[in-house]
Amino acid sequence: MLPYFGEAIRNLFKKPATERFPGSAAPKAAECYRGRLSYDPTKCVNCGMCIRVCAPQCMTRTIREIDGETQEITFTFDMTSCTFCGMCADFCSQHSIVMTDDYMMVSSDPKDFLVTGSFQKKKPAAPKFTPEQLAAMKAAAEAKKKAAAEKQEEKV
Amino acid sequence: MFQKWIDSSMKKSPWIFHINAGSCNGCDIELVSVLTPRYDAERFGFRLTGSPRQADIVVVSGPITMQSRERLVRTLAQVPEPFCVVSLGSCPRSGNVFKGSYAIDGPLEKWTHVDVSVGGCTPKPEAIIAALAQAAELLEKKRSRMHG
Amino acid sequence: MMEMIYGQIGGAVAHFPIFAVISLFLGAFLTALVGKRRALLRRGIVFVSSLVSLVLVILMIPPVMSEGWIITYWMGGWEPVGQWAIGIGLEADALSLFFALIVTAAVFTAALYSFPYMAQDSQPENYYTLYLMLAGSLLGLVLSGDLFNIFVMIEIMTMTAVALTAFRVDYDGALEGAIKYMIVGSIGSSAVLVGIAILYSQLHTLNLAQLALRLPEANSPATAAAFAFLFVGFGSKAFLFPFHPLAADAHAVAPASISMIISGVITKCGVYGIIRLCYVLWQNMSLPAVSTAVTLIGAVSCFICVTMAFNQHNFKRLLAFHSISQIGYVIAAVGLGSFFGLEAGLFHAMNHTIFKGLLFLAAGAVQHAAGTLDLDRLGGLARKMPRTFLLFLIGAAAISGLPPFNGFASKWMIYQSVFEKAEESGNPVFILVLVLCLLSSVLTLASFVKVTQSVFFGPCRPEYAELRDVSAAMRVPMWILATLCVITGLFPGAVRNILLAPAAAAAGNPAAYIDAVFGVGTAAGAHIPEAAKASETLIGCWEPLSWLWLLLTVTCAVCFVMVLGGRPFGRTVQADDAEERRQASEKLFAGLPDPKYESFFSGEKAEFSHVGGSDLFWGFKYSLRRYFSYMRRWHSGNVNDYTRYGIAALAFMLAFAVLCL
Amino acid sequence: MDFLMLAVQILVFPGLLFMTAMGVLLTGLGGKLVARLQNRVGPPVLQPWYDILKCFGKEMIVPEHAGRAVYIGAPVLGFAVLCTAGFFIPMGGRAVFSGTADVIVVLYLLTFCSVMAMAGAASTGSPFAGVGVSREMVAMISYELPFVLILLAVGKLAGSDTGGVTFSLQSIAEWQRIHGPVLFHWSMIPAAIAMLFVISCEAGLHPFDVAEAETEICEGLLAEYSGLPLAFYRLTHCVRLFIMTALFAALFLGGLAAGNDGLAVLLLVAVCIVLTFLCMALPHGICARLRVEQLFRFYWTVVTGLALVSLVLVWFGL
Repeated sequence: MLPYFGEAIRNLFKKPATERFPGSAAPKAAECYRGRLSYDPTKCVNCGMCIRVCAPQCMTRTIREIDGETQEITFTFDMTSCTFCGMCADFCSQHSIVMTDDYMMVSSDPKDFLVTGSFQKKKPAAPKFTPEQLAAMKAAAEAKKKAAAEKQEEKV
Repeated sequence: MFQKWIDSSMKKSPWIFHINAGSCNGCDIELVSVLTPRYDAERFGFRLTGSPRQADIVVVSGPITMQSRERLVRTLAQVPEPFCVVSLGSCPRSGNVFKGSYAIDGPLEKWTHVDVSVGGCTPKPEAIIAALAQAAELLEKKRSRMHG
Repeated sequence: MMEMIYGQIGGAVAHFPIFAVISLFLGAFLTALVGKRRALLRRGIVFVSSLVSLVLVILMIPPVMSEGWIITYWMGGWEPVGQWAIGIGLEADALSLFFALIVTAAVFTAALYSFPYMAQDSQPENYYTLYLMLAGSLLGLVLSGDLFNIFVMIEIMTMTAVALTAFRVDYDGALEGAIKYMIVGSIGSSAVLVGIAILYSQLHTLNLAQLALRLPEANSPATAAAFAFLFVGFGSKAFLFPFHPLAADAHAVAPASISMIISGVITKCGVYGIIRLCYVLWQNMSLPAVSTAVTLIGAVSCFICVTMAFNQHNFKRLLAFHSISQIGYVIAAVGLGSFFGLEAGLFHAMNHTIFKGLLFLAAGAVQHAAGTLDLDRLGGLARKMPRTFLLFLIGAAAISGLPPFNGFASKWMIYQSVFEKAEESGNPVFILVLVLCLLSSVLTLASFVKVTQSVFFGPCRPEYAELRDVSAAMRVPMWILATLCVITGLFPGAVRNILLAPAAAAAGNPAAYIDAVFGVGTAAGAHIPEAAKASETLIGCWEPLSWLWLLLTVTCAVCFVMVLGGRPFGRTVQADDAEERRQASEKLFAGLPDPKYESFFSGEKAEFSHVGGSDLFWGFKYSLRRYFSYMRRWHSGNVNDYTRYGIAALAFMLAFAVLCL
Repeated sequence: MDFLMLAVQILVFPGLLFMTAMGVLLTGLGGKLVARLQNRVGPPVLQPWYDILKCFGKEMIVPEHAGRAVYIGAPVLGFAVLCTAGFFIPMGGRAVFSGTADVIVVLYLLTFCSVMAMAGAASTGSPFAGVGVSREMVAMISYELPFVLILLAVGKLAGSDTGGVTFSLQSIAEWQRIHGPVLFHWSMIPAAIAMLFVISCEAGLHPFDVAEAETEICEGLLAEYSGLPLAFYRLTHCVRLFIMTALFAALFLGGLAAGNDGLAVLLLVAVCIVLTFLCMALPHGICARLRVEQLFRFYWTVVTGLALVSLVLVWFGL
């Protein structure tokens, strides 16, 4: 008879299929849902791969010299600029960036959307040889290899 | 006393007007899905209206493209006081992947004071409902501030 | 039911009918004589003559209407001898006095309007001479008691109306409209003439009272043919069903005051003729055949004209079609044959003259100010001409039958009388008539919503930016008509007792009409049926008390809003973040006005876009597109078709009369 | 003394207070039922009251093209005229006013109320409102024809023993007190069904509210309204639903609780709730909004046919 008439009447007596969200707790997201980032500064090695692959450039890195050879590196991820594509999490070799399943990113002031983390990292040891020495060593190795090659040809 | 009634009724029947400032329609579909039986925003009195004159909460989605900038500002000017602005998803706040492009003109913050913003590139309907509820609360405070 | 007093009324009142008619014709003669010199002299003559005729008619109301006198006046003192009326007599009974009141009131108001309206026209003295001739012929037609005298007045009326229609020759279509009116009008007049000739050959008299006395027993096919000719003649004067396309061409081009007279008064003389014909001379309106035919003609012309008016582009053509559909209402009510139906018909005839006159004068004011009458090119005049807009609203509300105005009272009486007739006679044609009437009342409302929306509401067109309202002198007659609209609307009971009941009683009582001429008792000899019983249906319109409460609720609601003054209930300070938004929009719309008060164009800059004229009511027009295309073909606009329809109607009526009567 | 009684009747019982409260309740209940039909929780029953109260609190922006007097006056006058129409309908026993032809008076007052809505919309000068006015008028033309036929049929049936036709709701009520409700006469069943459709179009309920279509023409008639006048329009919308359902009850289910008035009022409320479900909730839950000419064709063929059937049946005395 009328479209949906039977279904509508049946709905009348069923319990409505509405999630009573604000009343009850927010339902969990799907199981590998890409929600808000979580950044574990201890694992991060400041390789910069995440900055390279992030399309909307939502992370900013600031490096602060503390005393000569240690630096304090802070990463801030701006969630309002992120597209939640998960590239940074995939490319992070140290798995310090993980996409959690927290989707409830609602707030009035923008600071709630920033995920920050900072760690301190020793400066890498100074190189033993200066660049000139390195060049000279390389030239010597080259000459030696050439000589060996000529000897090889005389034998043949 | 009657003022208090009106303030509380502000919270109970906030009408939504949606402005699409160049969005990819991901957020628009999510916003409309909020009114479906599963999430049913209407139980809090939310109703999608067709004209800015009857809007209480203006939901803006999309990076403010050059084309839509003038229309956005004109429509916002036509909404009667008091009303809240909700930015939906990442685009209005930062321009998302389109950041720095010649075709968009700055975050929404540049054109109006954003009351509540929802993160997520297409935020989930529950997040949108939470944001709208928060905006409704703000409406009541704004209204009570307005009449002193 | 007051009884009729017979015998000659004494004193000066006996001479009032002839004085009223003569004052108008004398005015015409004087204007032609001295009118050329100064405008003030011309206007004075016109004002005085129309005022004198109005006052005389009003003075006749107490004796004729309340006391029941019938004033007869014999030209040249030629009293009737025995049962033969030799001379030409004027006979003012309640029915003709009712129509005389309509004529003189409309003539006086239109005269007042035409002073400022025709100020810039050339040769105004010609206009006023023709105008007073037209007025005199109308009054003469209504008051005369002699059939040939009625024909003479019809001739004068038609010719002066044709000349006045074409008065503004430079107006495109004026000449063409006038010629069409002359040709079809002369067909009507010649039909009346042939009818008179046949009657004279049969009964050797032309006095109405004597005809009424002799006709019932002289019932032959010839008199039936005479009835058909006369009926079609008067029907063409009232622009009834086959003659209605002519009305639109004639009214649309005439000056506003003249189209008010044509649609308001000339059509009423047609109706008066038909009432005299069917109720007094032949007394055959109570025959089922005649009453069904007349009611059907009324209903059909009512429905067709309203649908034709629906998609007109010209303001005055729309009004012209509406006046014919209202005449259809009147004829439908008159055709019922019942006393209550006649009362309803007369009441609607009076109301129609009032609100139709108001609408035509408003249309004239719009044309005077804006220069055009094309609904598609007008727009947004409400803010430029607020007073004319208010007057137009009163007229539009009255014609579409909205409660506090007179249209509602008379239309409701018509519905009740039609349904009672349907109930009593049991034939379902009257249900069809009632449905047609109710449907056309909704369509009337629809077309006036269309006119209001396309002419007055909406954004103002740039070219009418500096338009000003018409002068106060033009608005005075409109205010007179508007107050009449409201008064007759609020107190229909009073109007019924003073004017309608005596008029309907006089129409239903030919015996008194005859006795007034030939002395008491003559009618009793010839078996003239006693007056139709005045039906006792209590017309109790809805009591004034409910009006009180409607007005009370309206006033307290309006002052509730005024107290608030539109402030949203105590808002004192601007919202805090509004400042930020204002700067942002300031930055973007530096030069432009604040977009807050522009209408919402989904974000675009609000340019001029007006929904009006022919792009309204798409749903209705699309669904009935076949009906409308057929109608457009039928109303071709060339005069040969109109004459063809006229002759066909005449032939049909002849066949009907000869067969059925 | 009776003036005071009349004042109480006007302002309290069958008057403004009762009508507004019932209107708001019915619309709220309708909204809830529509939600339940669509398997969702739905707004609280007092939602229309919150909407109206909120509109009181909002700022009123009068657009520059609008005629200010008509802009503010039209909704208020529309509401006042609607309440006057309500005074003529016998709610639970007797009406506040009753003349000999108050069916026609109610018909024309409802028309006047729609005209006021259109006048208000037209005064704003916005093109959306212009289209809204045109659609509202076509809707009026479409439902006025069957509405008139239904009134004639009921008038004819109710007037059968007094030999005439009654256009007065009072005598229709008395007739029903003797012969039982009009609905129980099988010849009037088609008219009742037609009346259900007329109610939903006249009160502007979902599938037939072409004039205030928020999706197609941005709230049509109310495109430019905000603040106080909008509150009056929402109030008129609610009260109109109650008046039409009360009219149906008066026309078709008159004489049930002949005795005391208390039972009659309760019965009226129950009937109105059932009618709200039938006219507002069910169609809204099931079908989408019609186009203008579909609406017109539907009303002038199906609904008018139903009304004509019962008129013809009653005409031949069945």
